[in-house]
Amino acid sequence: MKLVTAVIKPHKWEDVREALEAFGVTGMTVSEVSGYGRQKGHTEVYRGAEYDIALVPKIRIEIVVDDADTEDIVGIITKTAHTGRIGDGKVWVSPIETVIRVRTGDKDAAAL
Amino acid sequence: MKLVTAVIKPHKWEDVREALEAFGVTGMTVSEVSGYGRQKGHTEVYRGAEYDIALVPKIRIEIVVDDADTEDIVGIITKTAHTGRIGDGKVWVSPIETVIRVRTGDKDAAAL
Amino acid sequence: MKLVTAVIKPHKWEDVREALEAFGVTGMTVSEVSGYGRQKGHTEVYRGAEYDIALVPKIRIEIVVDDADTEDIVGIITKTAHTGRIGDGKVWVSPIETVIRVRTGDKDAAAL
Amino acid sequence: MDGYYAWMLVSASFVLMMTVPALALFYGGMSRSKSVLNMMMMSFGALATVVLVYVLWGWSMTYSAGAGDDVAGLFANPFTLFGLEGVEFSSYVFVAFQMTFAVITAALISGAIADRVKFSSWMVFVPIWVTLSYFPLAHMVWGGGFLSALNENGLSSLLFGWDAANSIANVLPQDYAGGTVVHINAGVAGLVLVLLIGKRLGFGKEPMKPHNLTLTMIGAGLLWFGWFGFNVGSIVFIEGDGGEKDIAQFMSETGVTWMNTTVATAAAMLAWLIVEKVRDGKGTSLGSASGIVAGLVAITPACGAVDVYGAIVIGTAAGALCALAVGLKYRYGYDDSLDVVGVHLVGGIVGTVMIGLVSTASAPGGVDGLLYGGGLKPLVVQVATALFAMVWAAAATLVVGLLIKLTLGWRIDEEDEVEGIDFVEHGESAYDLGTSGARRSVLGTGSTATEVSA
Amino acid sequence: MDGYYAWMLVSASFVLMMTVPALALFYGGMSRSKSVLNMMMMSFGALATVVLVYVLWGWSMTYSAGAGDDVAGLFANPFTLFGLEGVEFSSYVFVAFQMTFAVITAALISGAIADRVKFSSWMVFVPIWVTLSYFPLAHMVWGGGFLSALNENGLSSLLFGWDAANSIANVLPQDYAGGTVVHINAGVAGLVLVLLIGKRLGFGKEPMKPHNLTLTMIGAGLLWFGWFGFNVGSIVFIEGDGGEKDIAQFMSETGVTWMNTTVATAAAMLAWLIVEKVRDGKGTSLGSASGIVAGLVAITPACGAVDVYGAIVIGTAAGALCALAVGLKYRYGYDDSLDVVGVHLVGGIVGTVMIGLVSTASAPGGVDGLLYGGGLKPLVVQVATALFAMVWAAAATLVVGLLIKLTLGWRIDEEDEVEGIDFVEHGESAYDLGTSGARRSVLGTGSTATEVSA
Amino acid sequence: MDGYYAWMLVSASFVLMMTVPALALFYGGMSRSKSVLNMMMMSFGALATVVLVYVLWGWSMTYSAGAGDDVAGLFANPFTLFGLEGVEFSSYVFVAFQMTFAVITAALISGAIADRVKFSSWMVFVPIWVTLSYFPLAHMVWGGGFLSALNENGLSSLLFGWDAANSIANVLPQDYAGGTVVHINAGVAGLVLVLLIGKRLGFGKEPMKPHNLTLTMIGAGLLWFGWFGFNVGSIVFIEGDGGEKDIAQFMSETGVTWMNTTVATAAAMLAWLIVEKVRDGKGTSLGSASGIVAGLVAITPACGAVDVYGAIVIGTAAGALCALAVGLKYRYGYDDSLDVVGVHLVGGIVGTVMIGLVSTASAPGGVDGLLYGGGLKPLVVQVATALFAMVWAAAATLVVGLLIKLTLGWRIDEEDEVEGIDFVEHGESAYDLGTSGARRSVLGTGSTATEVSA
Ligand SMILES: Nc1ncnc2c1ncn2[C@@H]1O[C@H](COP(=O)(O)OP(=O)(O)O)[C@@H](O)[C@H]1O
Ligand SMILES: Nc1ncnc2c1ncn2[C@@H]1O[C@H](COP(=O)(O)OP(=O)(O)O)[C@@H](O)[C@H]1O
Ligand SMILES: Nc1ncnc2c1ncn2[C@@H]1O[C@H](COP(=O)(O)OP(=O)(O)O)[C@@H](O)[C@H]1O
Repeated sequence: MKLVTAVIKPHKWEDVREALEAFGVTGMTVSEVSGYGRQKGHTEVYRGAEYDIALVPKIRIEIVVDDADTEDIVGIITKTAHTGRIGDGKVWVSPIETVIRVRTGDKDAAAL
Repeated sequence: MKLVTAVIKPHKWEDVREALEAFGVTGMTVSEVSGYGRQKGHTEVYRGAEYDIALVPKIRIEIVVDDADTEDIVGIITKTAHTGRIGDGKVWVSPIETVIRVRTGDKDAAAL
Repeated sequence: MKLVTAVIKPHKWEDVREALEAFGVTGMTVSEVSGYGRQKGHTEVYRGAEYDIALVPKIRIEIVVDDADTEDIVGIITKTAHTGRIGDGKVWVSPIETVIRVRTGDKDAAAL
Repeated sequence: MDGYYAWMLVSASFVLMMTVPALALFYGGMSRSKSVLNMMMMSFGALATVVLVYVLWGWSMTYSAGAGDDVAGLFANPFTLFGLEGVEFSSYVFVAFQMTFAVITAALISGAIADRVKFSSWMVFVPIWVTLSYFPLAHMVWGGGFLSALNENGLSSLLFGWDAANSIANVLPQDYAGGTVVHINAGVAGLVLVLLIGKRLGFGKEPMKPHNLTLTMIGAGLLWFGWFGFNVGSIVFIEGDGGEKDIAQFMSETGVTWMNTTVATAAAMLAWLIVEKVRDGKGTSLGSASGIVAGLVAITPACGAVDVYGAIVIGTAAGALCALAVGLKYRYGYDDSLDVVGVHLVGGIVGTVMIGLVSTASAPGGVDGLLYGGGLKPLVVQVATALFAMVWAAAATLVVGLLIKLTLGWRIDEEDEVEGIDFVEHGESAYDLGTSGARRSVLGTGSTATEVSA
Repeated sequence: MDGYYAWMLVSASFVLMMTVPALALFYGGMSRSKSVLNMMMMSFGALATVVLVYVLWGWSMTYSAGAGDDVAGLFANPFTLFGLEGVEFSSYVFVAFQMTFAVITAALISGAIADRVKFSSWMVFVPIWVTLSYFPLAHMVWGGGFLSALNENGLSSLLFGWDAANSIANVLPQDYAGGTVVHINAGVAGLVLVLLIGKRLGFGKEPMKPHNLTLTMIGAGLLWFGWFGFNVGSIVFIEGDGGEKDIAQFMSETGVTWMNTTVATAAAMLAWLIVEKVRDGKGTSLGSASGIVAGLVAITPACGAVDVYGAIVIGTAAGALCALAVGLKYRYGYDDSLDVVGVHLVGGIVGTVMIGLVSTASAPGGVDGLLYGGGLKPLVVQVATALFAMVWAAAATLVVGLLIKLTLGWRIDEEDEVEGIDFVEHGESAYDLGTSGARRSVLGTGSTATEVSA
Repeated sequence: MDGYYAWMLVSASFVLMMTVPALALFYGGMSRSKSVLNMMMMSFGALATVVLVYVLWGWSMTYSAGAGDDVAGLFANPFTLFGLEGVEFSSYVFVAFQMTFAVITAALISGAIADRVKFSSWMVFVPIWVTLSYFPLAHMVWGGGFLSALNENGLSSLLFGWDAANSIANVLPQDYAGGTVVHINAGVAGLVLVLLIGKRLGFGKEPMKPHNLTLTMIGAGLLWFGWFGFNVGSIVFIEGDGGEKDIAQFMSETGVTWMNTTVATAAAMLAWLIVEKVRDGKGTSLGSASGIVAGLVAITPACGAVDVYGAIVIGTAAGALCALAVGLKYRYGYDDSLDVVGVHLVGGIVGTVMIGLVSTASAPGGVDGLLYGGGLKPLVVQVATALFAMVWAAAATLVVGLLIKLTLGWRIDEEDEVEGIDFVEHGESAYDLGTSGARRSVLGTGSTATEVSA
């Protein structure tokens, strides 16, 4: 089992979700995060003071996947979240030893 | 060392926390996330338009644990977060190479 | 490749970011989380009822790093986030198999 | 008297504003984020239904006290002035003003039963409840009915006899702006409903703390503001012919009621904060908002009957007693969710009863109370009035509450309650603060604030 | 009449408050969290610019109807009373009152074009638009111009001839407080601009739901409150000499307009909720807020012309029809973002036209409509007035809108629109709820609520 | 004059509303989410304490100017009318109105020392400060004391001699509604306290941006609304017998003050936005809210003394100068957290001094200023008055501020300040937006918005 973690631009989330759904991914866990990188944030101005906002809002997606599907899924995300502009984000893959479905107690492949 | 990550229903958080505390877990990190899976969200209605909310609020718990405790802790979470209804969530285990307590610099088991 | 995850006190975030920037880290992903540990939360009072807030706000930083830099980066975080008081947080390191930059498709070291 | 009339236009508008948005905000902020919209909707819904019911039969049931219209001093004929038929245009402003009182009384109840009640049941409850509980009590207290009648059949004359020579009761019951009709009435209704409907899931176990105290504080502020209409607009003229004497009365009595309203409320806020400081070590913002409402409630019946010192005493008592009373629900286990009982019932009783103590003949609308040498009778009349109102309200609410329990049912499903009533009953969620700047800057910004070069 | 005068001071203040903060909140809550500030700023900006323009030439263009000042009944000379030169101090309160109407009409338009318009273009649009569309229509309807003139050149006389003997039109067009000038005008302007400017990116695909309904509900409540100034302050005296008759008229007509305003609005709220309940299974809080505004809009022209039953009928019709109308933008694909067309244009037409049906001579300012035996003529006059107003507003808006499209341009960049207009146009973000308690307690608290030991 | 009286009831209510909730919102929105409740509580607390102090000795110290009661023209005897003893009921409305001015002046100060002050110290500071700084200045300016006395001992006569024949000063100092007493006073007090108390931890390094600008915008809107009571209610009658002349004065002067208030504020908002646009490239919503307050502040002393053009000039100057002034704290390193100095002190000085330039005898309460041919004297009197007020306020504040510094202490612990004052001082957190819909829909919803089939 692998854990695929993707950090993408928020407005790409819908596209990524649809593409993964089409591929057959039935579950994932998403959260709102802030990204720090080459893409810079904005400057806000309040009563004579400027604030540089270093962080940019991003969406993080975590998907536990079967070893066999890993490459495909990474490929789908990489393709769908792509805009070609700075800040498109990263995808990384890490090993998982086991995964359990709380409702049934199913393990690993059966738990997805 | 292992990292146990659990995605559970929000109203089970208190029960899980208590059960883990009883077992002797002294620390964890939790966050609010959104889940996408078999359990579907709601439909909201605003002035003649319907919105399907695909995501369901979940709580993610991350606990760094000693190898020896891993199975017990996974078991406790799986049991306590269980309601038997769709959307109870997942628990997964991944390897950790080292963990450090910032306050003291203690490493691994001593850092928990 | 490694994934360094750090859970620190919110008011240390700026210092950590600056120290990492100085070292040459160009990207990271941060999120707001709640910590449960030795450091206890507050008691809030509302109209004759007390509420114990078990959780304390923390910042989680995730950085994908080259194997070679891992120790340095962990060291920098541990040093900069240190206050010596309970609740300074944890840093843990886990293995990563691959990382991809969405914009370019670059892999691993090139993707950072 | 067009100046007085202009003030009544203002007052009616102020009191309508007290329900929507002020009370809706006060309650909405105290509820959980998954039920704030439902909470606010209960005020909005009460406004819509009571307005319609009031012009149809509410005014008639309260004030059509013509010959033979009055049923045992308890209520007037709903059909005499049905649809305001026969009411002079020049009286419409008074209909309007009284209408807004009925609205807010009904809306007040909703705080006791937050987060768990079918919206449709609430919408059916409200018009029946005002018909059985509010209109009769308003008639009894303000419409010349049983509780205020100065003839031989009034409560006072039953207790202390009657001055036949002057055709007037010996002792005058006092309720300037609605301690009984509004606050005791709503407070008792809240308590009865809570007992009928039961606790929220998790009451006493889960935290159910306010989700947005800024809303509650806006609400408290606007309630205070609107309350000037409520209290000061409640003046009744001695002559009533719009002549010099009425004008003089207007230009002095209203100043006193305005001032008493403010002074008592200030004292109540401080008293509540002091109770908290002593007991918990800190005064809270919810405490200051609650103290405001407690003070306003208690001075409502008394604002024309006391001087500034009396107002300070009543306010202080109300602030302190309500601060203690709101904790009782945990001890006795009734889930009066937003403290309608603790604030409105207790505050209403404090105000109504203390008139018997600190009322003074030197105030424009007062007689001497116990502490001013007026003896025990004023106190007894006030207590008797409060008790009668409590019994009436309890009985009426029980009837309507049971009716709905046995037909439509009150509670939403347990799962829906956990899920959140806003979604379930209204298909909405209050906030969608999104991926916008809301959170972008949360973690702090890159760097320092620098002055923009001018 | 200093009482009436005091009421006008209040009314002018109320109507100013309707734009800022009430309308700003109503609209702001409905927009997305990345554009709430810009939405609110459109109201704030309209207020600032229209105030200045109004004292300079707005009042003059509307009311300086001296000899030779009136241009074909369409507008008056902007320079006659420029800068209020020559206006009596004792008329300033009326200037103030009328000024606030111009302000809110301009601000209303902004809801149609939310999230996508350069702030600078809006700030240029507003003063030109009020000059070309609002001041002329206000002159035509209230300043003795074409639509209201009772002489032989007025619209009514053109349609139905003229009673030369009494020098008066046979049929009286009615618009008490601005169904045409304010609501139809703003609604049409909104529609024309939407068509000129185009849809938001993602309209009909992405969800664009309200980001903070509590703001919208505060806004709706404050709008209702302020609307008492709007409608009730719009009384015009028959005698006008401040004598007994005027006072009597003041003390009866205002009661009726207050009451009709409230009754119609209550009915509209219920009607909207019932449409939703029947169609979607649940009534929403946005529906109740919207129903309030729909009812207020529709009763605006009619509040002096109908009795309480007429008000209920108009309110019900407006609530139901607007509830249905707001869905049309999805069918026809025009992005009237916050439903200015669906609520103000539709509600304005409903109110203006239904006067022809349910107006009654028994109301203080009414003549008998069709259903009260007044025949078809009142209806025809109302329809004709509405149509004329729509054509004028459309033409004027088209001119100004195109002018700006061809010069400054209307839209912000596509990327900026995705990013959020608050950052891009104002350099700000509305919320920074931060790492404070906001989120700490989100996950629940450790343990149970316990009563503090007293 | 019951119409005027009704207006005073309204005005007093409006001004009370300016502090709670309006100012509390304006300031609360600008503070950080961890200190919004404390910020709001400072207004609530000021309201409660000043109300009580005012009825006890405040009114007496200001207005009991009977024989021998006046202490060197600086303040009146606190005991003469203690507890409103001996004050006519018909004067209560004026006590009420003046009371609300004292309340808001104290509350204004709190913005300068946000996020870092013990609530208990604030609650002790307020009643002493109003006693030493506010009541004396109010007496001097409005109670016939040193700054306004037209006899030989007044400031004006000291400067320019005295017209013994007519027993009147040659030059009239002007402050219609409180430029000196309220704004300069609060602004100076803010500055002195900031210097005494010190900066917030992280000032100039950490971002401390507004946490909820929608609150600030509601606050600004409600302040404008309430300010009509503040300025327009401040009319003083020439005759004062309630006769025809008074009525005529009421019905013209109030129109002028209403209009000037609005026009100046609109101009100030635009001026602030233009400064930002030119300097930073974009106008902000905080700028528009701030411009509103700057305009209101500056027109406060001047609203009866200028015509509409004068009002525009004063508003524009105030908007532009305050927009520049708020940046100074970064240059000079004093942490005037929410810009009390930059807006109230600067705006108050602008308004007070510019009266000497643009005041005109054609305005109801004005004399000709420098630009209207009135020479330098009016300007000199205004400047002298402003300076005297600044010195008095500085001295008084220093005394009280030091007293508290040496006894209770001002600051909360450093750690507590980082943690957040809401928790530490009040045991609460403002928001708990929770796991409700708040965040569920954040990430977008599954699919498109579809019209509900009708
Ligand atoms: N080393 C890293 N570890 C974790 N997350 C990273 C890392 N580098 C970048 N990111 C995430 O990826 C996002 C995009 O990175 P950025 O450098 O802005 O652009 P790009 O990926 O196009 O080069 C960042 O906002 C951050 O969330
Ligand atoms: N493959 C996955 N990877 C990561 N998280 C998942 C995955 N599948 C499900 N989840 C998480 O588990 C939650 C519950 O899954 P769901 O399919 O709704 O029900 P169940 O686990 O009972 O089958 C989801 O809301 C999501 O947060
Ligand atoms: N076993 C754990 N797994 C994951 N996170 C932990 C664990 N223990 C502690 N943490 C995180 O570290 C934070 C600090 O821990 P705490 O016990 O309060 O203090 P300290 O690290 O100084 O001993 C906690 O708030 C929590 O977020």
